[in-house]
Amino acid sequence: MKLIVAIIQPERLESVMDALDGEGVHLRTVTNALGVGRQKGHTEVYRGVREAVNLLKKVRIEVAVNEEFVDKVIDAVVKGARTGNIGDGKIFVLDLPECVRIRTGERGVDAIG
Amino acid sequence: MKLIVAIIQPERLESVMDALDGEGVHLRTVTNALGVGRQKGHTEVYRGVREAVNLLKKVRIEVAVNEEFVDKVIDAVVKGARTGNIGDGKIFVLDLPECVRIRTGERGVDAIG
Amino acid sequence: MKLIVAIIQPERLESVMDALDGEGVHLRTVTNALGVGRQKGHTEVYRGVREAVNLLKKVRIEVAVNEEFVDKVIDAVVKGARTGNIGDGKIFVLDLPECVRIRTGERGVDAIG
Amino acid sequence: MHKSIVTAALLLLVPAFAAVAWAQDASGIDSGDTAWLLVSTALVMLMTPGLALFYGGMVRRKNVLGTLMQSFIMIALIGLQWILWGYSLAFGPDHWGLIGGLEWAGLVALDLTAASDYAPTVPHLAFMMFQGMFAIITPALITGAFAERMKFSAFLVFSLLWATFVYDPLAHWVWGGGWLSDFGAMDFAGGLVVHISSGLGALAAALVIGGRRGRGMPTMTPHNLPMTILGAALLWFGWFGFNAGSALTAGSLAALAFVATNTATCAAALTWIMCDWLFQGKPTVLGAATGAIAGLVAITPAAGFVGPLSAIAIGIGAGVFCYLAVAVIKPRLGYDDSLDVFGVHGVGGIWGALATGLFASTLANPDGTDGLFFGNAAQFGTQVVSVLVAVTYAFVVTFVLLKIVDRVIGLRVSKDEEILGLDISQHRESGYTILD
Amino acid sequence: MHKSIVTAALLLLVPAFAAVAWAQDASGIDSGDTAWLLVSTALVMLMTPGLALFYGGMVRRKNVLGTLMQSFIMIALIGLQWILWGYSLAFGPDHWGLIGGLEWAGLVALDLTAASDYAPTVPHLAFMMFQGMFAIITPALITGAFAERMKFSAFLVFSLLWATFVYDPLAHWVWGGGWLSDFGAMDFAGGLVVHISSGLGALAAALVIGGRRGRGMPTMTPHNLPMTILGAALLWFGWFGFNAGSALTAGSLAALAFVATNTATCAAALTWIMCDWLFQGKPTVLGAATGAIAGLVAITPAAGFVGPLSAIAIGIGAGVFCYLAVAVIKPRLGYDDSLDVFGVHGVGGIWGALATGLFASTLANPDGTDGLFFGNAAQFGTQVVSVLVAVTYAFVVTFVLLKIVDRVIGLRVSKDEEILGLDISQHRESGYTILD
Amino acid sequence: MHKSIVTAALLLLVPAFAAVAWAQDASGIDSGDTAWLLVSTALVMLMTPGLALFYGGMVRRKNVLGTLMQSFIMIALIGLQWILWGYSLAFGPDHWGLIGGLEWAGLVALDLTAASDYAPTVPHLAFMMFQGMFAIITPALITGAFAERMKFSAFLVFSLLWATFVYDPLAHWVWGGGWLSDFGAMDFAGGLVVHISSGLGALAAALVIGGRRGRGMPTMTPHNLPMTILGAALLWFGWFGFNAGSALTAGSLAALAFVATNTATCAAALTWIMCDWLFQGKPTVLGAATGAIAGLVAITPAAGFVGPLSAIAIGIGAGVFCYLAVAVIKPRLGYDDSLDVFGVHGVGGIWGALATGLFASTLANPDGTDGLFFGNAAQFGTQVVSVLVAVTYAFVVTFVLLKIVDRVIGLRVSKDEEILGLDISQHRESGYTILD
Ligand SMILES: Nc1ncnc2c1ncn2[C@@H]1O[C@H](COP(=O)(O)OP(=O)(O)O)[C@@H](O)[C@H]1O
Ligand SMILES: Nc1ncnc2c1ncn2[C@@H]1O[C@H](COP(=O)(O)OP(=O)(O)O)[C@@H](O)[C@H]1O
Ligand SMILES: Nc1ncnc2c1ncn2[C@@H]1O[C@H](COP(=O)(O)OP(=O)(O)O)[C@@H](O)[C@H]1O
Repeated sequence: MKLIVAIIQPERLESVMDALDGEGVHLRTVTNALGVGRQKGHTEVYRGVREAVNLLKKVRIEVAVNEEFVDKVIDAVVKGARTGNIGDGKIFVLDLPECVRIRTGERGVDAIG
Repeated sequence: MKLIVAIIQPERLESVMDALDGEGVHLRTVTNALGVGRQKGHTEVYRGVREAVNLLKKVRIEVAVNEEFVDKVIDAVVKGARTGNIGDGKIFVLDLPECVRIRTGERGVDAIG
Repeated sequence: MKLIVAIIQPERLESVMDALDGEGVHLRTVTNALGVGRQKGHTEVYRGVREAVNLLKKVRIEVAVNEEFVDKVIDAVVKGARTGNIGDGKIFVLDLPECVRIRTGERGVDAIG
Repeated sequence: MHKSIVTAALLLLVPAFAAVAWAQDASGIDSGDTAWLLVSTALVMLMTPGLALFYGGMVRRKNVLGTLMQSFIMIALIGLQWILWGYSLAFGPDHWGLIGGLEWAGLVALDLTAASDYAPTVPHLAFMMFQGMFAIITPALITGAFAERMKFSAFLVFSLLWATFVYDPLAHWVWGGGWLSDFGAMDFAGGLVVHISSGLGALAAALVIGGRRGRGMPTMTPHNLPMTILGAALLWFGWFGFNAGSALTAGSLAALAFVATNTATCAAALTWIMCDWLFQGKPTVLGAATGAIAGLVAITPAAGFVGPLSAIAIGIGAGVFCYLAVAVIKPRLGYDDSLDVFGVHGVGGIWGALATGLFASTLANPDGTDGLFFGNAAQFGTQVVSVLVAVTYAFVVTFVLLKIVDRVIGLRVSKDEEILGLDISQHRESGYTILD
Repeated sequence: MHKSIVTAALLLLVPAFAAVAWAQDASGIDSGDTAWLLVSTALVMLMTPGLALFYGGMVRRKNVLGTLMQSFIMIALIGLQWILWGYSLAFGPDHWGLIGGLEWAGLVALDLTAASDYAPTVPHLAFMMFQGMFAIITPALITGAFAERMKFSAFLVFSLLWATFVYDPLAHWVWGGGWLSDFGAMDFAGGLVVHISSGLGALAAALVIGGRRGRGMPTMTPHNLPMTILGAALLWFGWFGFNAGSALTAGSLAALAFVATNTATCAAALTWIMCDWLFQGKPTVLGAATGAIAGLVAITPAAGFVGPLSAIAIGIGAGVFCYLAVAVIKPRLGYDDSLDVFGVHGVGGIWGALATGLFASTLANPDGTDGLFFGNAAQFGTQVVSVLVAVTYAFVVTFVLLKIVDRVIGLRVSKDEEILGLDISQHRESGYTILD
Repeated sequence: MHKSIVTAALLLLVPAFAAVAWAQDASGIDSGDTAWLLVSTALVMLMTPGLALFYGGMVRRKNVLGTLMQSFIMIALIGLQWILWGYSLAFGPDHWGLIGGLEWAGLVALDLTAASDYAPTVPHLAFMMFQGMFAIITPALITGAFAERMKFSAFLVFSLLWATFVYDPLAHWVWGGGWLSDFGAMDFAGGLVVHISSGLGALAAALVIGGRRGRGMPTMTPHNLPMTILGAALLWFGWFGFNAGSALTAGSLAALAFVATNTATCAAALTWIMCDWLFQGKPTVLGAATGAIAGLVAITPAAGFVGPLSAIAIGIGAGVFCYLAVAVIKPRLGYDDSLDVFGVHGVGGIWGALATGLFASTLANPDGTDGLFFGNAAQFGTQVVSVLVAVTYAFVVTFVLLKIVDRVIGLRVSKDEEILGLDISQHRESGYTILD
């Protein structure tokens, strides 16, 4: 099993979710995040004091899946999130040795879906 | 060492924290999250426009522990979070090769607790 | 590749970011978090009812890097975040088998930087 | 529209207009008094949204809209009830000292060419509307008792019944020429009518509906105290209209009530944070706001009858008594009057009504009466009796009304709805977005 | 400062002061009426920030400041425009029934020693300022139509032009002695001048500027509904000044307008949530607030001409018609009038102006006129024509102005700026911090 | 209560009531003027919570309650101080032109049967309360200078001392019959008394207490600018009471002051965003709000003495001078006047007081005086001297008071408390919950 973590642009969340659903991957967890990357930030001004803001708003998606879904998820995220502009984001794939469904106590492959 | 990530219902946080304390696991990190799962969402209405809301409020708990605590943590989370209803959540267990306590610079097993 | 997750005090974020930049590590993702650790919490009072608050505000930083940067990142985070007081935080290092840059579709070592 | 409907509507409307007609040169109407009463009416209207925010900030995020709504919609609901029958019940022609008749229902038969007997220097409509705003905020006050768990439909029905069967009669007894005013009860701006009635109604409500799930957990922390402070500020601001507007004229009496109001409020806010400091080690901001409201409540019945130093005494009393009720007694008794309506409005209203019987002075207001401290023990007795009457009436009738509504509709949302929150379960909306 | 500049400034200022001089004992100025008009002016001023919050809560987080700003800055921009030339165009000496002359530009030539003909019992300056607040809020209302996507520079230019070429002439026609008032159009406080003009302007704007990117996505959810409720409450509060202040005196007419205003608003808010309940299964809080605004809009032209029961009828109509426009018709037609300015102010204003021709009664206001239901069908005809004139004029001129501004400056922010949000792209600020 | 306490209290209260007694038919009291002054008092009261929000939005999340509290609690603290001794010191019987005596302490010896000499057409109590609201907001203004780092206990003590030793004497000199009024200083609504005193006090405070930790970091970004905009709007709204209320009558003078106030504010807000645009590339929303406050400050001393076009000039000056002070000079000098009290109120107040000596005209207000531009250079000289006096007195006495309080109690929270934030460290509360 893998835990796939994707950092994407907030306004792409919809299309990434749709793309995941399209691949039959319906479960995920989403959090707000701030990212520093190659994308340059912007300057804010408060009463004449300039402030460089590098931490840009991002959305972080976690999807735990069985191995056979890994590429589907990666492709779906790329499809949904890519605009071709800097800042599109990253996908990180982690090994997931164990998974538990709290409701039933199921473990592993049975629990993930 | 393992890093255990649990996604639970927000109103179960208290009892999960109590259950963890009961197992002698006192350290953890908590974040707000939104989850899409088997639990069906709800519809919101703004000036007559319906909106299906699938992203439901969840809480995400991270606990890093030594191997011997892994099952205790899983059991505690399950005990604290289970209501038997869909939406109770998931536990993900990740391998944790290294851990550092910033204050002391300790590493590994010494650092985790 | 490794995914390094650091939990630090919010007011140390600036100096950690500076320290990372100093090591040539410019990419990262930041989220708000709440931590329970050895640091004792505080009591809040609402209309005479006391409430023990153990969940303290923390900031969570994720940095994905190639192996050769792991120690640099750990050192930079320690340098930037350490005050010597309880509550300084933890660093968790996870294996990262795969990484994808959404914009280009690059994978692995090429994608991470 | 169908013609028949139009005709029917027309027939309905005609008498209203006949009644509303006036002479522009209506002798006796004073532009300064009218300006003051209209402004005061607007100020009192603003108190209800102020209350919405005061309460809304104290609940959990998932109930913020439901809580705001319970106050906001009262303006609409009781605003109509007042026009249609409430004003008539409260201020219409007296029947046996107990209730106003329905003669003025819909304002149809009102003689509005000039002022009313209630306020001879302002248009009758202005007096009617001013009183209407009092009728609106009183049931809204109660909502703090059953915050975060009441079914919206049941709430609407209950509020309509409560306004009709608790507020309107009490207002009639005290202000509409009913038996309590004959009896000599003093209530300048609503200690009995507004605060005791809502405070005791709230106690009944807290007992009938029962506590919130998971009470005592950290997540019961106020989700947005700046919102509560803003609400308290709007309440304080609007209360000048409430109390000083109750002079019904723009002169020295209004000025006296204004000063007494502000002064008691200041004293109560300071007293509360001193209690906080003493008992909890730190002065709290919520305490300052709560103390201010307690002071405003307590001075309400007395505002036009007492001088500034008495106002300080009343404010200190409000701070101490309400603090004890909220922070010491309630946690021991364990009922869940969620936002302390009884502790603040009930206790503060009782203290204020009694204090009026202590501190009232004809030196302050020659048209008033002296209280106990100024040699007239009888007035204190009158106040004690009036308080007992209001306490009993409000508690008992509210209790009965709630039991009836519970039978017929059910007062409380389901367990799942309570966990989900009122915003989504009752209104299908969220107060705030989470993702940016 | 250089001496020459000072001298120049001096020369400029002298005539203004000559004009401003008055006799303190100016006969005819009534302190009560003046108090009421000054308060009303302050109340109407507060409506614009109220509107800012009402709108600001409904947009996405990244556009909150940009949206607040579009209302807030109108106070400054049109506040000056009004002094410099707007008041003169609207209320200055009439030319051919079409427009006021520039004779009163900068208020330089105003005879301020006493009151004006418009309001003989209050200082001319007070009347001028009261009207100024109307001129300010009207273009601010339009901003809801192009929320979240308009370039700030273009917005400023457009608003200045709109105030000058749409608002000022319309105000002149209806209130400044122009042809529509001769024609007999009744508009107590701004159905034609304020709501139809802004509502139709908004429709034109929504059509010209086009829809927001990604409309229909969950992220279009209002980011902070408590802010919207607060805004609605401030609007309601301020509207008492808007409508009852339009009596220009503190007497029975003001009281009538006050009562009509509140009553219609209550009825409309309740009607809206009943529609919600019927069509969507739950009464929404945003619906209650929106309904209230719809009621306030619809009663505006009628407030001083109708009695309380007619006000209820007008309020119910406002609830139904605006609900249909916003929740049923708009989604079908598909234009992006983002915050429903046309649906609420356009439709509500049209209904109100027509309803004035139905429900107006000399029984309610002997100085007014009867409407259709009181035997005077002609007045309804007059209202229909007036509505058609205002609708056409506002729509066409707004359309043309927008096309011009689009050519010259460009109305819309770039795609990247829209994604980034107005706060950062137009103002280099963020509404809220994210990290604590 | 013990009988002895009651008796003691009674004895204390009697004289107060004797004093408060009045004749209801008090000749000379005008209902319109009274209505206006009472409303103005309420409006000025609302300014302090407005200020709380204005400041509260600009600080970091962890200090929001502490910041709101510093304004909110001033209403309570100075509200009592004013009744007990402040009003007497400021407006009581003059002693040597320097201070009012304690003869009116507790309002005990006040002859309230009628109006005061200060305002012969309104109840004395109304005048007292109106002035009280000025006394309340002035020390609240200072709190912006030491935001996010002052110990609450020290803050309370300092504010009480400051009100007594800085505000009350200055108010006496300028308005209470003291030497500055004899000298001819013109200050319509508080340029010297309110803004210079608080602005210079703020400068002293910023210097004495020192800068915040970690200043300049992104986390110093305003945490909630919509809150700040709301605060600015309430300040603007309330300021109509502040300035136009200072006419003390509801007539042409109030109207003039109202118009001047609004007009200068509009001009200053626009000027500020133009400076923003010029220097930073974008007009900011915080800039519009700040500019508006600067304009309100600057017009305050002049409001009743100048015409609309002069008000525009004063507003433009306020925009430019305050912008330079805040955005250009402060960053270079490097002191941490956190929320720019000196830059806005100090600089704006100085400019306004001087501008009064430039633009005042008997053509605008025949009871006023001419300024330099109207041929009376002497008045400008008088203003310069008055400004110097107020600047020096406020700065020096504030400095000394702070040094004393620092010795005795300590002004500043500890480093850990500052990191933790005022909300938790000073009040044991959090402004917002984080988990839903
Ligand atoms: N090595 C990394 N570690 C952690 N987060 C990263 C890393 N690289 C990218 N990110 C996240 O992805 C976001 C987008 O990256 P960025 O470099 O701006 O765009 P792109 O990937 O298109 O070059 C960043 O803002 C950050 O949140
Ligand atoms: N495969 C997964 N990947 C990421 N998050 C998941 C996954 N499965 C479940 N979750 C998280 O757990 C929550 C609960 O899951 P859900 O399917 O609703 O309930 P249950 O596990 O009881 O069937 C989801 O809302 C989501 O946040
Ligand atoms: N084992 C752990 N699992 C998850 N989070 C942890 C763990 N240990 C520490 N943390 C995070 O690090 C923060 C700091 O830890 P704490 O014990 O307070 O300080 P220190 O590491 O200096 O002893 C905690 O608040 C928590 O967020």
